[in-house]
Amino acid sequence: MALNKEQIAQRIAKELRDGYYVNLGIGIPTLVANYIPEGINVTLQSENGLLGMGPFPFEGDENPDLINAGKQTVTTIPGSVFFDSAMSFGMIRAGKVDLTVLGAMEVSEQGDIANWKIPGKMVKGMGGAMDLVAAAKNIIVAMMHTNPKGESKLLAKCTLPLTGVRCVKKIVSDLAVIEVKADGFRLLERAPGVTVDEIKLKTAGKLIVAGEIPEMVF
Amino acid sequence: MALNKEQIAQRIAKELRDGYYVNLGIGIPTLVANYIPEGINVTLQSENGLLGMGPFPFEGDENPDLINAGKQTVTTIPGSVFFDSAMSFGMIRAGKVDLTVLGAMEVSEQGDIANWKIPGKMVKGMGGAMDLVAAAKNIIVAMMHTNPKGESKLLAKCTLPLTGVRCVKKIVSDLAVIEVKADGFRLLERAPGVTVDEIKLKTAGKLIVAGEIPEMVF
Amino acid sequence: MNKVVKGAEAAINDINDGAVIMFGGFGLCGIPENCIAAIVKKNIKNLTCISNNAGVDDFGIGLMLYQRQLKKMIASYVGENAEFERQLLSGELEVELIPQGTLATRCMAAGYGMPAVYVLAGVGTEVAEGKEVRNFNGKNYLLEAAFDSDFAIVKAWKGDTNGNLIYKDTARNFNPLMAMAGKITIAEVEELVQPGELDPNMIHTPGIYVHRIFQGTNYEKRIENVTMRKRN
Amino acid sequence: MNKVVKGAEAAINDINDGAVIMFGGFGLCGIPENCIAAIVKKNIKNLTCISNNAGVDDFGIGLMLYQRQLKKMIASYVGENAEFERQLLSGELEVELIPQGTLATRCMAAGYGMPAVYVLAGVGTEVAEGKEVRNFNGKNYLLEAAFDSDFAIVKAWKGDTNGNLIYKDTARNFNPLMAMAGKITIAEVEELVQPGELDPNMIHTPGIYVHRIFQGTNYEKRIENVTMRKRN
Repeated sequence: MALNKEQIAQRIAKELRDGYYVNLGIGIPTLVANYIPEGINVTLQSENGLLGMGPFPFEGDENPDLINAGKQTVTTIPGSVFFDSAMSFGMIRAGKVDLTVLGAMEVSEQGDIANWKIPGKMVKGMGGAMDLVAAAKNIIVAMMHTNPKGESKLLAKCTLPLTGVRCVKKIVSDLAVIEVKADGFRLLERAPGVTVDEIKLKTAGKLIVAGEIPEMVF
Repeated sequence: MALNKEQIAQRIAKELRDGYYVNLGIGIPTLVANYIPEGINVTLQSENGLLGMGPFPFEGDENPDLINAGKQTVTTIPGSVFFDSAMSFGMIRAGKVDLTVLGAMEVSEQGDIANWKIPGKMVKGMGGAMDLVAAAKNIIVAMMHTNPKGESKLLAKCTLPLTGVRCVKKIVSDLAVIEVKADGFRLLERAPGVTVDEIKLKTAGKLIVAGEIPEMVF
Repeated sequence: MNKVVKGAEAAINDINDGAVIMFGGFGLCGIPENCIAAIVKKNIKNLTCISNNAGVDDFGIGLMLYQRQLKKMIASYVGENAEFERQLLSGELEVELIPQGTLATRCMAAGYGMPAVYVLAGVGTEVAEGKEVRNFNGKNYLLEAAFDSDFAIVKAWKGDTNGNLIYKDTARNFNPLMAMAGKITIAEVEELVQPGELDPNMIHTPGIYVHRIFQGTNYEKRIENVTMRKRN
Repeated sequence: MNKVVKGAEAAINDINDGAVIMFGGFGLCGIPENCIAAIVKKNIKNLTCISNNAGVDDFGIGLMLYQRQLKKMIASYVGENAEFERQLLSGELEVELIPQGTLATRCMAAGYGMPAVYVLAGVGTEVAEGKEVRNFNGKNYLLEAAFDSDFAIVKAWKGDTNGNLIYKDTARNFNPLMAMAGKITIAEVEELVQPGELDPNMIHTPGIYVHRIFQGTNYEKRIENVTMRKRN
């Protein structure tokens, strides 16, 4: 069975290490915050200028001056700190953020990522995505393996305008955990009940399957 | 009669305009703060990270965390602000400081200045002088017209290692007020009782004397 | 030298058609509501706006869009604005989309007197087209120019009559960077105080960068995405 | 992840001969007295120091000079130190003098992930020798590389156990810039508090830049030039 969004987030959360500073993108990545493992202390960075992002406020406690990069109301936690956007992207560019999790429309077998523009159709802008993918030490993409038409989003080469080149390290999709290696997509884990053949079928880029591929454990 | 140091500072203070942000170097320039004209409000910048520098503290009030760029104890005034050294030189580099007053060992008729090094003899370093002369909108040099041996310090070309090139706009010496123009040192004012001939004699670079040269008024 | 002006209308008095203006804020958070309203009222045209976002359809910079006051928009993300998309696709509005960190850093560069900066964002993408790519220590960087704007309009929480500013929470965002970057910087604040009332250690924007200041009124502080959790 | 260490000796435990170390402070103002004392006690050798000044003969970095622990000094002004001058003239000590603003900006560049910056200071002087000069908008700038240091050692007024730091008065100086620039950043503070005790709007160095922190002891805070005025 393919994972749902919550399960993708849950699987990604297993990649967190104690002491990590983490930037979570909009969508599935945001959900990762709900599954931080016991005993692991991570600090969330929001690129609009907050380190130590807390949960959403209780009703009535929302503060218009306190939002995340998705423009949602959030809260602080003890030890939070605010800063300006230049410092925020400065710490990202300097490699101080250990892990970035974000969504993608396409990922190539070289680790290129496209997630900001569909020519002639979508012109929202890249926001902070280009800065994040260019600079974060470790980038995990949370995505569906295929688009609604069933076409693979893991390609030999991206067809959409790129957000960044050779930057994605790992992909957690609804079907698989995949590492991006020099020679292609290396299959690490399968979603429970999903076969290697199905993953092969739905991966347009080069998929490397070496040895027994374990099922994900939750 | 040649001016004393206090009088040089007093003459320079007449160049201040209301609202100016001013950086005063060590020595005679520091004294300028004592002669700010009535009705003129200037804000002193100290490049170690203070805007709105107040006078020296009263005995017993000295604060080791609060010094100026000359490492002297100073005070704040209402409206002072502290910042780090990058921002301090950032505002200087961006031309936000209206006037810099500093001393010099030599000035050339092109406006070059040398004040940081005597090869083989003095190796103290340039501190913030190179940043200031390279970036301030307006630079006035406070200096003695000649060195202790009687040799002119206003030269056709500097002999010492430069601090900055083509940057000095005006010189107030013990003998004269001089503007640095494209074609040389232009004599603007004489110290009371000092003749144009004496200034000519003590200026090694090209001195331009056009029309009647008034005496300084205090 | 008095930096205090009476209000938004006086503050923007000399902003004319064709000006290049930076607006602080991230989404609707920390935007200079009073000055935006005054510019909308005065209906200044052919503006080039530098701002992370373009407001929403009926608030913030969106109000200027609706009145077709903008010639060009320089932003990183404009996804909340249907009128924006319409003007862009119809060719009425010129748009330059740039990475958010690059936007921030180009403001900072202007405030720090750095003519251009090397950044990582956009290498290998269409953002890099026509720009210098240079390798330092094995990594490729893009050279990005400092912004050159006529006016920067920012919103702070508190300010004093010297122009010193303090921002609150994530309403800080681009405000201190743009405050440093304008040839003329206008600050509207929720509370204007006398010099000495702000702790000199806790000021985000030194007054040397600020040319005009006033206490704004009637801040709406609209929230784009009110997101809450249930009390147990 | 516990950033709190017991004291200076623990904090500098893995600094070995030949390390490149940044030291915050301007003159003797805001220097990390505890860590300097520990490095002097441990007598680590062949150090490259990046610091605006080199202390005085019997305090600050001057103590390391006296013990000949330094191979190279990178500073902007070293005028208060006779032993420094002696070692320099005798060739025992390698010295690189750089403009103060360039020193600050090269630290900031490291903390902001910018590989190099264009600055005005030093164009046309011996500082420019061997460096790229480039014209932007009619002005010449020098390209200066970001610093690459193994350790940055800074002194703050208050800090919390997450590594968030607040500096006091002009003791801020180079400290926040160097705090951003070290591969490993060590902060000693006058008062170490729990997360939540510092106002999140008023923090100068976010903890993400700080790897080790401890509360220092017995700060001497020596003043170089006590200058006073008479009470009337």
